[in-house]
Amino acid sequence: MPQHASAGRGSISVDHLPPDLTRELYRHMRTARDLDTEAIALQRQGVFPAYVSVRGQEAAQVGSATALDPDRDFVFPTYREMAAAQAHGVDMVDYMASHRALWHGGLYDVAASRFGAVNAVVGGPVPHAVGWAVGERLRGDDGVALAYFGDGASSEGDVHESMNFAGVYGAPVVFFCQNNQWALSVPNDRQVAGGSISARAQGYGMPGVLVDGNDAGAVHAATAEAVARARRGEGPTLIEALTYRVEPHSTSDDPGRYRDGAETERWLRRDPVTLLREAILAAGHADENALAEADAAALQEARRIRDGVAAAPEPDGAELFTHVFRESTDELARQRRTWQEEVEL
Amino acid sequence: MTELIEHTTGTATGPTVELSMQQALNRALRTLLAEDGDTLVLGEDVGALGGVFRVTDGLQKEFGADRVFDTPLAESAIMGMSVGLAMNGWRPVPELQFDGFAYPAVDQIVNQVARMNYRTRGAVPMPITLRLPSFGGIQAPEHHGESLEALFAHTPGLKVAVPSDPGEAYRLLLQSVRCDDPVVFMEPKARYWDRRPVELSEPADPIGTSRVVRPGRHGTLIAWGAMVHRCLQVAELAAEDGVDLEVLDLRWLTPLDTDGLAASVRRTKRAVVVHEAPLTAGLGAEVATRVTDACFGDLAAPVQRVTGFDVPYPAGPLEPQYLPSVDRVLLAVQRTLEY
Amino acid sequence: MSANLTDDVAMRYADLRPGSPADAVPVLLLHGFGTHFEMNWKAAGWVQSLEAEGLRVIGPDLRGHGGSDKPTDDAAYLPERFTQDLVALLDRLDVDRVDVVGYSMGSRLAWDLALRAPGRVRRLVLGGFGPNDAFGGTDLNALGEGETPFDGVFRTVSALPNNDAAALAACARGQAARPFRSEPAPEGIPFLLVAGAEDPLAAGAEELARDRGGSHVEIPGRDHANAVSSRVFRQAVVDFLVRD
Amino acid sequence: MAEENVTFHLPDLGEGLVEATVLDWEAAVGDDVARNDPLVEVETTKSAVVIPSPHEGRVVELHAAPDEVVRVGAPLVTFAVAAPDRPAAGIVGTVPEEEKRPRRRVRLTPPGE
Repeated sequence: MPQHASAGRGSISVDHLPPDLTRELYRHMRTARDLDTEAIALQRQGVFPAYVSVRGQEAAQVGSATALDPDRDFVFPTYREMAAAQAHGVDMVDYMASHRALWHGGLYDVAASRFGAVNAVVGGPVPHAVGWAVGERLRGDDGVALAYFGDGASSEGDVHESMNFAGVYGAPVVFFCQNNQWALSVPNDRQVAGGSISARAQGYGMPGVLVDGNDAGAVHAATAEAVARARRGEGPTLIEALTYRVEPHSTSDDPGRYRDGAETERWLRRDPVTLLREAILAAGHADENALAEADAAALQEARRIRDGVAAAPEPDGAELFTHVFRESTDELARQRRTWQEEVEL
Repeated sequence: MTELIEHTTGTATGPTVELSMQQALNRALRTLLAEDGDTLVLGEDVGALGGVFRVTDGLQKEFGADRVFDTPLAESAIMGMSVGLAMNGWRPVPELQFDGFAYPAVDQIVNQVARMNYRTRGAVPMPITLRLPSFGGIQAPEHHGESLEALFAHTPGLKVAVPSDPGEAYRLLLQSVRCDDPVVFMEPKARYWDRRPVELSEPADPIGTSRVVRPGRHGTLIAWGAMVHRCLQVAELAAEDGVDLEVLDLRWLTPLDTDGLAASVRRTKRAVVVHEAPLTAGLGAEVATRVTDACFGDLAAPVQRVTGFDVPYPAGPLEPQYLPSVDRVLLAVQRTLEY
Repeated sequence: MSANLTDDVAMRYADLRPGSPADAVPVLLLHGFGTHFEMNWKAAGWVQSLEAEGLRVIGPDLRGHGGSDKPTDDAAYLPERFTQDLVALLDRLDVDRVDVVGYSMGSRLAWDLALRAPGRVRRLVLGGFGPNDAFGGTDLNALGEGETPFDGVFRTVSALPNNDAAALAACARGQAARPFRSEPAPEGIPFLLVAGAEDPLAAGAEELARDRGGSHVEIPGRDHANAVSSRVFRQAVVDFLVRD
Repeated sequence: MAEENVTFHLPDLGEGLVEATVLDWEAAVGDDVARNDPLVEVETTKSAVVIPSPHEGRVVELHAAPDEVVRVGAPLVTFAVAAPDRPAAGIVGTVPEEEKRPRRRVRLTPPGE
């Protein structure tokens, strides 16, 4: 059973998984890790006003996202799901646009990507997943909704209400909690009563699964099982992936004020990318050369995305007035003229 | 550029020290926690972290984790718990971390906090001050730059205060927390780092009074929060054209200082209301109506409003084109001069 | 500030007076080919170093460069056109004498200024410069396509923002039309040659200094691109200018 | 006045440049430098520049040796500076710049009276 404190369990195994799956997991996780590093640098250089790192949570995100069918299922992310977006096939230049503050939700096509807009309201999108899933059932389709949220969000009313609704309706939802143990400056023991989020599942009439969030294979397997259950019409599942937020909450946070570095150091040694790399070698799914090639490809992809988002044009002032309504109003047109005369000047 | 004239009508003189607004608020909370053992400070990250804007920095260390404590991340429960604490004799000062995150707590604020005294015929007062970092101007992510004053000012049973500089922040927060009615205390986060000499004096004006920040003859700019500074800039530029504008800081959005507004506009004959929130049903409409009712005969032109547009609050790069600019306010003033 | 001086070419220049006494001899800084005052001198720490000595700095963007007009006919870039600009600028600022510090092409123009208007130049510093033909073997009608040192310089500078490749090409041809000759040399004007040890474009600088009675300083480990910002270069020039 | 360490990262040198080579340090560990004193000479593919000191304080550590290539955004030098309560931005957003004199384009004509 995974422990809050890093048990120092230095290795994982992927012997039981197909080689092309583990290689795909590694490719996405490696790309997300490099893109995360580039993004922090972009913030340092003033290209991003701020950035929220996913470092350390790549296995929880890629492991779960790859268990979905991108053509039938739908993901409801928060604002810290870059690695999941990468694995789900979202256009990453348009995804990172939200971190460059070009458009709040990002510039990717949410409907076509089947990946919700970047959402900064904690717990906000979770009830959306329940609605979408009930909508699938009403139409007789078999898509599954996966809602990401964190240990902090697990305290929000929206999340409790959603899990109860999903239990009542037997909706095909996977509630995926990335418990990275820190909600900004508040640790689990001051956030999560009872010490476990997955244990609450029984109260909402669904199975609860606690999984080692840094073991990409284990996360994938647990999510695949939950998705299959939902697709068979057997209702929702709550998965708690125990991992750790190694970077500060955001690039302008100062963790020195609220947590000790030793804990972070221990979790840095359980790096999910390293764990998977070693497991792939051990299982013979790939050799050093193949992984070196994967590393090079990932770095190149991360840099392509970095340069794409850094060079993307800033929004034009006229876009203030686009998409407010689908059927616009005279009043908005009048205000757009005021903007043109008085602001564009 | 001439020095901006700041009139503080406080009489009691306290020590003068240079502080930023965040520090002035921190000082006020220290004063309040020290003078009344029933006062509590609670919210997300207000303890060890000292608040995301450091307004509660050092309070937990000085007054202990029983009186200054973090809550789990749930806005509705924070306000609901504050109702219960108040019902049990405490004086809670909850913080909701950002304006845009207050919505889940609006049910508790409107249906419980604002009406409890009324529902219980005075038996159960709600001496709660909700501190809410508000408004835009720091190119923050979505939901971190909203202006909710019209919603709270429209709620019977609530008082709404908005400081525009460190001295005001110190006095208004003292006044709000000591008041036995619930106050929504909206802090203009764009001004958190504005440093200037602060007279740590006791509040002298009753709740609901505005203040003239810059006297003038040709028109009155009416604003609150960060827009007071913007209007001082406008007045500075107008002076170069020989136009002498008065700047009036409302301070209280409810109760509104109708007499103060009328006294100013009767003299200057023209009025422009400036706020960050969108135009339609913004608080500017209420202020304009009050001025028109009180000064119809004296007005040389209809009251103008310069506000955000009726669009969702934009991402950082577009913020300067959304917020009232110096030129847009000058154009409104010119409309009143040419009318 | 900019001024229409000669044949209506507007020239932008900086005039930085850190409260230096009115009669102090200002320093005229002449930048190299394809660059401008801001990049060649200000970003390389020169304004800081000269102002620290209380010296007034006059820094023009030479025609064809930076914020100045950029005609595209070769004749506009003959050396005498530049020196007319500089004399007109000194007249406009009613400065009668300057110490001139040039770099690369700026040094050649500083030399010409000293020759054409000896009364207006007190001391002369030629940086990154030597008597040999800087264009040696370059095809002036296919600039940047060959492999000569100057082709390399042309490729780098024409890629810089707000540079005009056509104007720079015309400038190169205008300069090449008057190959540098070390005879005659400016009379009675002390001068200093300074160059990076690995700067091919400054080959022969030491001999030129010796033959013409000037002094020479070599900057170890530096080439044509990174000699101008070196502390050794700046210190050598300050010492040369402030010694009475 | 308390002291605090501030690390200065290689700033964005414009034109999409991503790295630079350190040519020469113009300040050594232990030196007290004033703001804008010449600090370090670096060379990019475009030109060589001298980066002025962004802070007044004592040089505590140099993070790159001459001839070393440094990426933009990487640490360059750490200063010990007097610790005024510098406004640290909050968790999000940026501390707004105090524009001395806001740009204006609109002129007013005073009323006739």
